[in-house]
Amino acid sequence: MKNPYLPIPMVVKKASVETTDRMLRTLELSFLNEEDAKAFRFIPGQFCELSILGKGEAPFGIASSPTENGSLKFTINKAGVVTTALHHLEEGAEIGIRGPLGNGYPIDLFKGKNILVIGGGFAFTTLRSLIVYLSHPENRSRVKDITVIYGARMPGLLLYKEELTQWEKRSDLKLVVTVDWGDKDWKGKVGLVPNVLEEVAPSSENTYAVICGPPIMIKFTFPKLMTLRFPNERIYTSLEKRMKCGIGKCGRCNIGHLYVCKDGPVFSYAQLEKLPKDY
Amino acid sequence: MEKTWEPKILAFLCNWCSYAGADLAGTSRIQYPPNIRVIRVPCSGRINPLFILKALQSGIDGVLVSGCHPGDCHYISGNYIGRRKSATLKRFLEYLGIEGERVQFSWVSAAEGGKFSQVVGEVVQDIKKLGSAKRFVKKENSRSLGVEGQEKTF
Amino acid sequence: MKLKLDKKDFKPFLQSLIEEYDLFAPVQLVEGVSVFKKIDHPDEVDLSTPNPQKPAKELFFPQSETMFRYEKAGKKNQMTSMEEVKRERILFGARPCDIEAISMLEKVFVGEGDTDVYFLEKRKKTTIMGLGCNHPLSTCFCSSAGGDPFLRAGSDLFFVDLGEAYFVELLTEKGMAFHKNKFFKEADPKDLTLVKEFEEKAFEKVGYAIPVEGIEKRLDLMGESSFWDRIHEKCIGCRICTYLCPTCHCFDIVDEGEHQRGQRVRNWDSCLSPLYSLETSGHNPRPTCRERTRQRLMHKFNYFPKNFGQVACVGCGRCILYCPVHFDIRQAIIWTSPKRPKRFGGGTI
Amino acid sequence: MEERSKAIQDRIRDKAKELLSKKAVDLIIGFGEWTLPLRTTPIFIRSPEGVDRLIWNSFCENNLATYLHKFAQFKVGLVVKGCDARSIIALSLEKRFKPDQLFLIGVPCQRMVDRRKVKRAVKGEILRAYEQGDQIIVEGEDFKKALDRNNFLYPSCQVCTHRTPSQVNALVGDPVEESPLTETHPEIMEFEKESPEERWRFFEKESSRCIRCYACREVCPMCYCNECFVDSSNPKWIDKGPSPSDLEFYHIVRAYHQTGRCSGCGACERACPMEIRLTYLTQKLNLDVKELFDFETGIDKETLPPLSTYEMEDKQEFIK
Repeated sequence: MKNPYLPIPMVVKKASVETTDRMLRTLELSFLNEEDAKAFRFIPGQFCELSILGKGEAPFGIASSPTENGSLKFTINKAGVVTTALHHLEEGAEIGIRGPLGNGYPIDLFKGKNILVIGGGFAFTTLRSLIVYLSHPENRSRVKDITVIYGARMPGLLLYKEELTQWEKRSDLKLVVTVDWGDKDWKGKVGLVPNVLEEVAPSSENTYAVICGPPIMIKFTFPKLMTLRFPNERIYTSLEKRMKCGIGKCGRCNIGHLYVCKDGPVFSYAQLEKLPKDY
Repeated sequence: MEKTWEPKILAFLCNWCSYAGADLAGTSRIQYPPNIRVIRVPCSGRINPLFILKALQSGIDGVLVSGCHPGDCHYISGNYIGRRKSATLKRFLEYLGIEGERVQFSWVSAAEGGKFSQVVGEVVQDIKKLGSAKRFVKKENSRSLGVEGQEKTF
Repeated sequence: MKLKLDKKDFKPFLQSLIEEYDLFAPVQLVEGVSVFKKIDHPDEVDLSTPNPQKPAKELFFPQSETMFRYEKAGKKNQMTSMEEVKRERILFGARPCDIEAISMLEKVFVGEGDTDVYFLEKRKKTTIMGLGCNHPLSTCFCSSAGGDPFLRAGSDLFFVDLGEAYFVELLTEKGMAFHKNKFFKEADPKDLTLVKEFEEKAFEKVGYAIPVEGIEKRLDLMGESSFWDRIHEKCIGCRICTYLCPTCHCFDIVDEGEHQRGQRVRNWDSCLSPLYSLETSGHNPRPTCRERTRQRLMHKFNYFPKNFGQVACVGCGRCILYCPVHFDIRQAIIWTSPKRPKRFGGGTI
Repeated sequence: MEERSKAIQDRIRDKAKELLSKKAVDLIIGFGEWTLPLRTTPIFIRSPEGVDRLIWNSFCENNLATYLHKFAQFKVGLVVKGCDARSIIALSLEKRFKPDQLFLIGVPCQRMVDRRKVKRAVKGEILRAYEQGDQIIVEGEDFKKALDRNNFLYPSCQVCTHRTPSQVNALVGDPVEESPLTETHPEIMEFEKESPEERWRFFEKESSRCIRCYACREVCPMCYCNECFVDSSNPKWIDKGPSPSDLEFYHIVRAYHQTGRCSGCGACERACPMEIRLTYLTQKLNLDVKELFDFETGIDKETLPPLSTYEMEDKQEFIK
């Protein structure tokens, strides 16, 4: 019988610092065993438990898209014991991984719809997965317009800068990048995500909104989506809670009777409305 | 050839006096037993009893805390505060049944290379008399296996 | 199949079990404190006290258990899973409340989603010999919580203390394996009457006073009720009620040991601890005792029923007996109900 | 005894009523009757009408000072025994609250009855218990027994010499004679005479029962660290497995951290579901502090706790 607590081995293929404050680092991992690679099937929005033996485990959203074969990417914010250890990993180091866990974004519902992606700060990771997945030639025709609004506090704190430049050039994807405070080299938008959303004012018709960011951003963005007449059941978000097992056994990540690890982390606002505000 | 047991002793030395004293012992080529491992701390008052307990739990056979002589503390009163902590901790450990000699204290100034060597010698002798630490030491794999490889419950 | 075991044969019977199995039964550690422990000699077994402090869940979900050991050789990690139970085990002397709780844990660990191999392995390799509860305490309310002092469900064999002998019932396939046990004799009708008598007496004593029924629906409407503002006041946030609860099953996963070798273990955890839900960012979705107490009660009486169709409380009364500030879960249940029964219990002081 | 308790109870209620009526406090924390015999429970009264729920008897075993951390943002009226008042003085020395935030209703304590000892004295479950003179009457399904209360006191209460709370805002009841019932700490004296091996074995045996519920920590008014050393992940001081050494570590440090801060109320031991003898650790530390620094916790509002101060002349014969 498969032991769901036993990590499978992966290797750090590439490690790169994302932001100027050096607090965010992206690890690109590749599978050590062929069969693990084959068995690993996921959709954007799912997450994994990364484990460093001797330090522990922590959950991270998968930042790469299923269309990027052979490897997985995670962007990690240095905060506690495990994340610090992950920051110290060198290329070639072995790491344990459990997953994919959670439900992921409701890709099937997105068929034939416009997609509005709103991201803030380093919560952009699983949104990157979603954008890369949807804009992949194989999938692009499955959805209509894709609009991405992405904000960070400062230009230096934006994730995936190279990709952002590439996306900007694409005609089949509308990207609006904004920062709270620009610097002298910054030529893009300056402004908070909710205000930029108001400015861009995408139509809510036939559109799903996926929003992910710090609580304060969500708090102010959500009312704007309401004024844009997005119904609750078409707004999705990905929640974070302290997790351990990742499979709905250990108890701590529940919101009401649902577990963020097993029944989430992606929830619609229609769902969240019915649950206690325990997050 | 059978190796004789040598105690492992952890020494917390205050930066301003005892550490310099140990240094002096070294530069003056005064010999002292090689059983001690030194950790330099800013002041003997900095020693959190947790440090001592953690050392003992980790299998250290003895702990030496050494600071400036009364009145000489770089921070005026750190060693006085340390003295009270030492006195109570030592008594408490003895009361519990952990040999009091495993935790020792000394005043060694920066000029007392000779005294440092003598203190270390005495501590090593005391600990040798006691033998290796048994009580309170965490066994390497303390998740002891019960019958047939089954883990013992609490 | 209905059998009996004479008291004079009791110890030899236990001895015969010890020879073939790992036998776990209540053992007194000091006067008044007992736990389920592995037995080396029949004399250790102590059935004189009511439920041991720690419930029998410990056998299947230990307070601390190694999930796997790891060792690093160069860059490679070697991991060895530790779920295997080498010797068949017997749990003897657990009361129906503890046994019912084990079935609840089974729903969580095995029933849905991924299978918890550590729990399953222990469950599969354990034969449960339940013991009828002749003398429920005044704090017991198993009948109100959906069980009863003589509930057979979950037991493979069921024992009832008849004074001179134990009445023994073989209930499952695992239980039937004992039907040729040399210490068991055919039970006579007189014994059956006696069992009935004991049952009736116990049923009457436990009663149905606590309005557990319908609590899930009542709590649905109480998510933000002022009820929670007061009920937590005396709680000091220790973990006694959750650790001693036979149905509580939260755990924490941590690594022990060094870089080179060590083990990943899981330890019991408690929703009453602030650290339980504290996120690395410093945000705590359940920042005060109010939210944590609500989580404990809501999980038992609302969330768990939603997921598994029954309340996560078996009415064993441990949380009432051992709470240092005398929090009474029965009273909490009563307060949710509009039909408040008159005062219960003998607390005249 | 019960007449005395009754009189005290009335005065507690009167005082509480007065304080709540003139809104001098936001709430009164006292003892109330609850569901089990031989026990009381902490109650929180916010209106003058509720004061009749306040009671006083020989089972008011909790140290309510521990709630000051939880109710730090309120003006609290607190019912305290001698030991509880000492905890409060110790806490005020550590500047845990503003002096005007508290109103202490002090009760000269009659020494509390050990419910576990009482339970052990009878066979069968006690369903009803009450006091009658110097006796505790316990009743079960088929028994009724009178017990001499003085034989059933908590060990920490037997040796108590500060039963009358000092420096309280109101004393309800006449001061009591301050002499210990038994020779000072007979158990500890006895224990000290044993060999180190015996002492260690006893400590090992006691701490091995620990289930890490941390009730001893949570009930203690002096245990209020934002992050307890056991919960710290960096540095990680101890593992939370069943290693005996880790359990011993916890109990050594928990007790030692009380050096010069423990009022000897015994709440830790009363809270322990596994009945670990915890006061034999803290009481020893209290004796040591008395002997070495002539200090008793919570007697004097001015004297700093011994480990945060020093004397030039402190003993140092143990230092090389």
